[in-house]
Amino acid sequence: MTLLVDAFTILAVLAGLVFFIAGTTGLLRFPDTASRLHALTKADHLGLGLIVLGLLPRAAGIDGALRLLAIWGLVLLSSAAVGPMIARLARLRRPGE
Amino acid sequence: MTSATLFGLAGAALVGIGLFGMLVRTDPLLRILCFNLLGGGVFLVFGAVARRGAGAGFGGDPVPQAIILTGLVVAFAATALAVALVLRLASAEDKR
Amino acid sequence: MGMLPMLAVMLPVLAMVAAVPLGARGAERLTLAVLPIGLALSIVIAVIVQLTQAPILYHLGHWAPPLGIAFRADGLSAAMLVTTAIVVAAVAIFARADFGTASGAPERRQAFAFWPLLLALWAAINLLLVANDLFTLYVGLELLTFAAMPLVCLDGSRATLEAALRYLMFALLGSVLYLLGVALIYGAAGTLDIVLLRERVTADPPVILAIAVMTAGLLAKTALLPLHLWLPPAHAGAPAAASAILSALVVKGSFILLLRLWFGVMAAVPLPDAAQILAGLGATAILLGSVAALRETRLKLLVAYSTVAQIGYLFLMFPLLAAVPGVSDIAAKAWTGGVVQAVSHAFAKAAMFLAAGIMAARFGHDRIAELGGAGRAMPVTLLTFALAGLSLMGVPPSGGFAAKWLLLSAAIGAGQWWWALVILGGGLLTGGYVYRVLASGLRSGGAAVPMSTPVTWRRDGMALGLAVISVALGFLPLAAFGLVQVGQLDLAP
Amino acid sequence: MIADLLLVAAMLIVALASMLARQAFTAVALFIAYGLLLTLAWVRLAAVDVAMTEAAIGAGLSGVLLLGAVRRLATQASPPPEQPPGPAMTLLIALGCAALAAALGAVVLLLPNPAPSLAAPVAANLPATDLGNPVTGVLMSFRALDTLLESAVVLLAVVCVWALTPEGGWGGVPGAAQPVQRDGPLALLARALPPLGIVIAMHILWVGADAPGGKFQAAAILAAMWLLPWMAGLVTPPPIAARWLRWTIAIGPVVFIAIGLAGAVIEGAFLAYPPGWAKPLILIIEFILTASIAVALALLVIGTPDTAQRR
Repeated sequence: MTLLVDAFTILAVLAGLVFFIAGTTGLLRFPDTASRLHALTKADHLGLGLIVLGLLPRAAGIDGALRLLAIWGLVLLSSAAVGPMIARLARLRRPGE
Repeated sequence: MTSATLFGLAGAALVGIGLFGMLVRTDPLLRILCFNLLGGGVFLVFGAVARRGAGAGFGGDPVPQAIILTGLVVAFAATALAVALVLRLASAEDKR
Repeated sequence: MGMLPMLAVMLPVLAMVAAVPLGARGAERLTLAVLPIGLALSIVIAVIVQLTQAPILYHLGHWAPPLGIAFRADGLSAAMLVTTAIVVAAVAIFARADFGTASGAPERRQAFAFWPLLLALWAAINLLLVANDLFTLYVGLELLTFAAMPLVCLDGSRATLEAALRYLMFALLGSVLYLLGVALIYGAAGTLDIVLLRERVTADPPVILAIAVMTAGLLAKTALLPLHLWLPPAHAGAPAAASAILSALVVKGSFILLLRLWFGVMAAVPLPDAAQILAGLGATAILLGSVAALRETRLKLLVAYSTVAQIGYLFLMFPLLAAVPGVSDIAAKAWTGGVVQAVSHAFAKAAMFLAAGIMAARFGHDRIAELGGAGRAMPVTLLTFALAGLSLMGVPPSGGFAAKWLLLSAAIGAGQWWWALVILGGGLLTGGYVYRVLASGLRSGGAAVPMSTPVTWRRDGMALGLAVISVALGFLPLAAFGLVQVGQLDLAP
Repeated sequence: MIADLLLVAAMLIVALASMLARQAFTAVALFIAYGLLLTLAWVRLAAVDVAMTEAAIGAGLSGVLLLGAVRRLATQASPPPEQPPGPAMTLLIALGCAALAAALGAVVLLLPNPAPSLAAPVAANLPATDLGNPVTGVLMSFRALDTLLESAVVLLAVVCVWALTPEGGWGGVPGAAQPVQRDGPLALLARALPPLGIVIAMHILWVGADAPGGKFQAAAILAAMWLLPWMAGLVTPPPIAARWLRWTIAIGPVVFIAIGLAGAVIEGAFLAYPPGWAKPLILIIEFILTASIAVALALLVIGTPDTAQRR
């Protein structure tokens, strides 16, 4: 049982890391702000979600699990707010693009 | 090398970077920013000292940790004060 | 009895905190109510230290160092506590005309800010005088900077805002360097208590580097040449009451801390070469600062450059103390001379700035060449300036004379006669710039002095009182100066 | 160890880039990243209390403050820049700074081994305070004076920021006017986050006695929960003439000093707590101080009253 849980955790966290790396690569390599944002938010949220999922079985009790989920939710909420703001700022700065 | 030493060395490098910025940059806002880089380096050196003092079941010496905490708040107050002064000066410039 | 130093710090802190919600008028009244209590506290501390010939020790919250924080009021603290209380009281009464709020009048910005800032400054200096913990002293330094910065630009003009920003940059750099030293000293010795450090520190690289960066940081705050550039515009641009406090007390705060480091923490590890360098900078400051004052055309800038020069004298005590460690007549003379210089300069410079402020308010400008007629229209103000000038020159009998004579004889006794030449030369130059102002003021002026702002007897009285004290210090029997020797760490066996 | 090396490398690169950045906005963005990396470093140094403070104040509030300043300066005529030092001088300064960094690095390596530490005395005396978190024990008991003075420093900083009010603005609303955003992402965040943030702040304050957390971290979060609706234009700060606002920022230090003085009268030492009363008294101080510091921190970010906004 514990072996199974461990395997699940490792797999999920590793998969999450892959998405993080993909997102970071996008941030560094994509040409303009909009696609960078796209790469960063989409891939990272999935990555963070997978990591949270992987850690859930290891959380200390219900409130620990709730806290992990809250972290994911807060990150989603804040980047949902910040992403459009950055995009708008980028468009204001370079109206041509 | 322990990680405490590593972070201590990083703190030393940050002190150099921040000090250089404070002396070379001319934009007052960037000077304030460099003051914060420098402050981060100083706190990191202190943090390395705290980590080296781990013992009695604590991961670090709590006395320097508490001092760093106090220092962070004071540094923020100083930053706020400096920023307010820069903004006030800029608006005085406007009215000329 | 042990509580007295704590009360001397907490009283102004509490008053400062309470002054904010009370508003400008309430803050003014609170300050005036607190002043006599603070003055009485400091005098009682001085009397106790003198009578018992021992420092007052106090452990906060019953926690003894190294875990807790101790207050320690020695002779130096006692002398400076009394000085601070008197200067603050005189300036507060002087400032009522500028920053007072009449009953029913709306609150003004300057009035709201001035009183808490004055109280914070008083609290910070008292803290720097009695705290015995290097980090508590750091908090005191920051408190001092925060209180002093807005005083510089209280009138809100562009020039003073620029001066304030420059001052703030120097001060912030100074305190962060000091904090770096605190970190290193803790890493090397595991305590920040000065008395404990005296026994624990050795001349190891961490300690030496710590002292070096802390000294550099504190020199920037004390405005020792070549780090003095911020001082003249900052001190000359502030309102007269603020200038008086800044020049008389604020620069002394970081200087006292420097003394604590060199002759407290490092008392067992003398650094004679570095002390020679410090005194060399001090000597340069005396000569260049005086020359700059001599060439200055504006009265308040002249007084500010005079501060740059007078700070230089303070550093002459370093090599004289470091050259002859342990109990010695010469070291005692040098220590007393340096401290009396700090005290007498505080009184004289506060008086001088207040007098300059009265004159500037009366004439509507502070151009030295156009001060003609001052002698007739405001003899008391000019007399104040002259008395303060005598003390700064070191003409007997005055506090400045006692200080300079003690430093002079210590220099000759230690075989370092070159400092004696600097002291004498500095005195002559000081005489030069004081004479310039007096000569201009005593001329029967061309333009009639405008009578628009009547000078009240109270303002003149405060300035004159401070000047008289700075001169009267010279009449004190030498035994009274023994106070400042009490509890000195480098004389302890 | 490899993770630490990567972290240190990233931190130095970001710091260097921030220091060299041409545009102020870029510099501040990098500075915030620097703060977050520093937060990770604090976790690696087993200083979780410091990490939380760094994230909330060092990166968070400082970042908001600097970003706001960049935005306001962009709309104003930039002050004539001071003459930058010439190349020779720059090189000299660089050499000096490098020398200081090298000396500091060498000294870090030369610190005594085993390191002197107060961990043992803290552990021995912590039971007397009934607290479980040693950092809180140091902040509220062993070195409570520093914490008290620091709260006074924060209050004084607010006075200083207000003292910079331009002529005609005294008594008015602090800070620049924020454009009202009825809808949009920021408005959503400003409405959705504060209830949650207040709960989190209270939690951090409450657990601070025994686990990492405490008043500064809680106060910084509370301040952010006020700043968010302010930035979205949903709330207007009270005018600085408001008596209750001034009492709010002053009451924390006043209570702290009052309890300290009571200790001097009853127990014979300033800031000494009667046996058995330590924890309740500390909690009372922390709660009131949190409120005062939260408002003061927010006011420091909001800034000086503007003449344009007087009402």
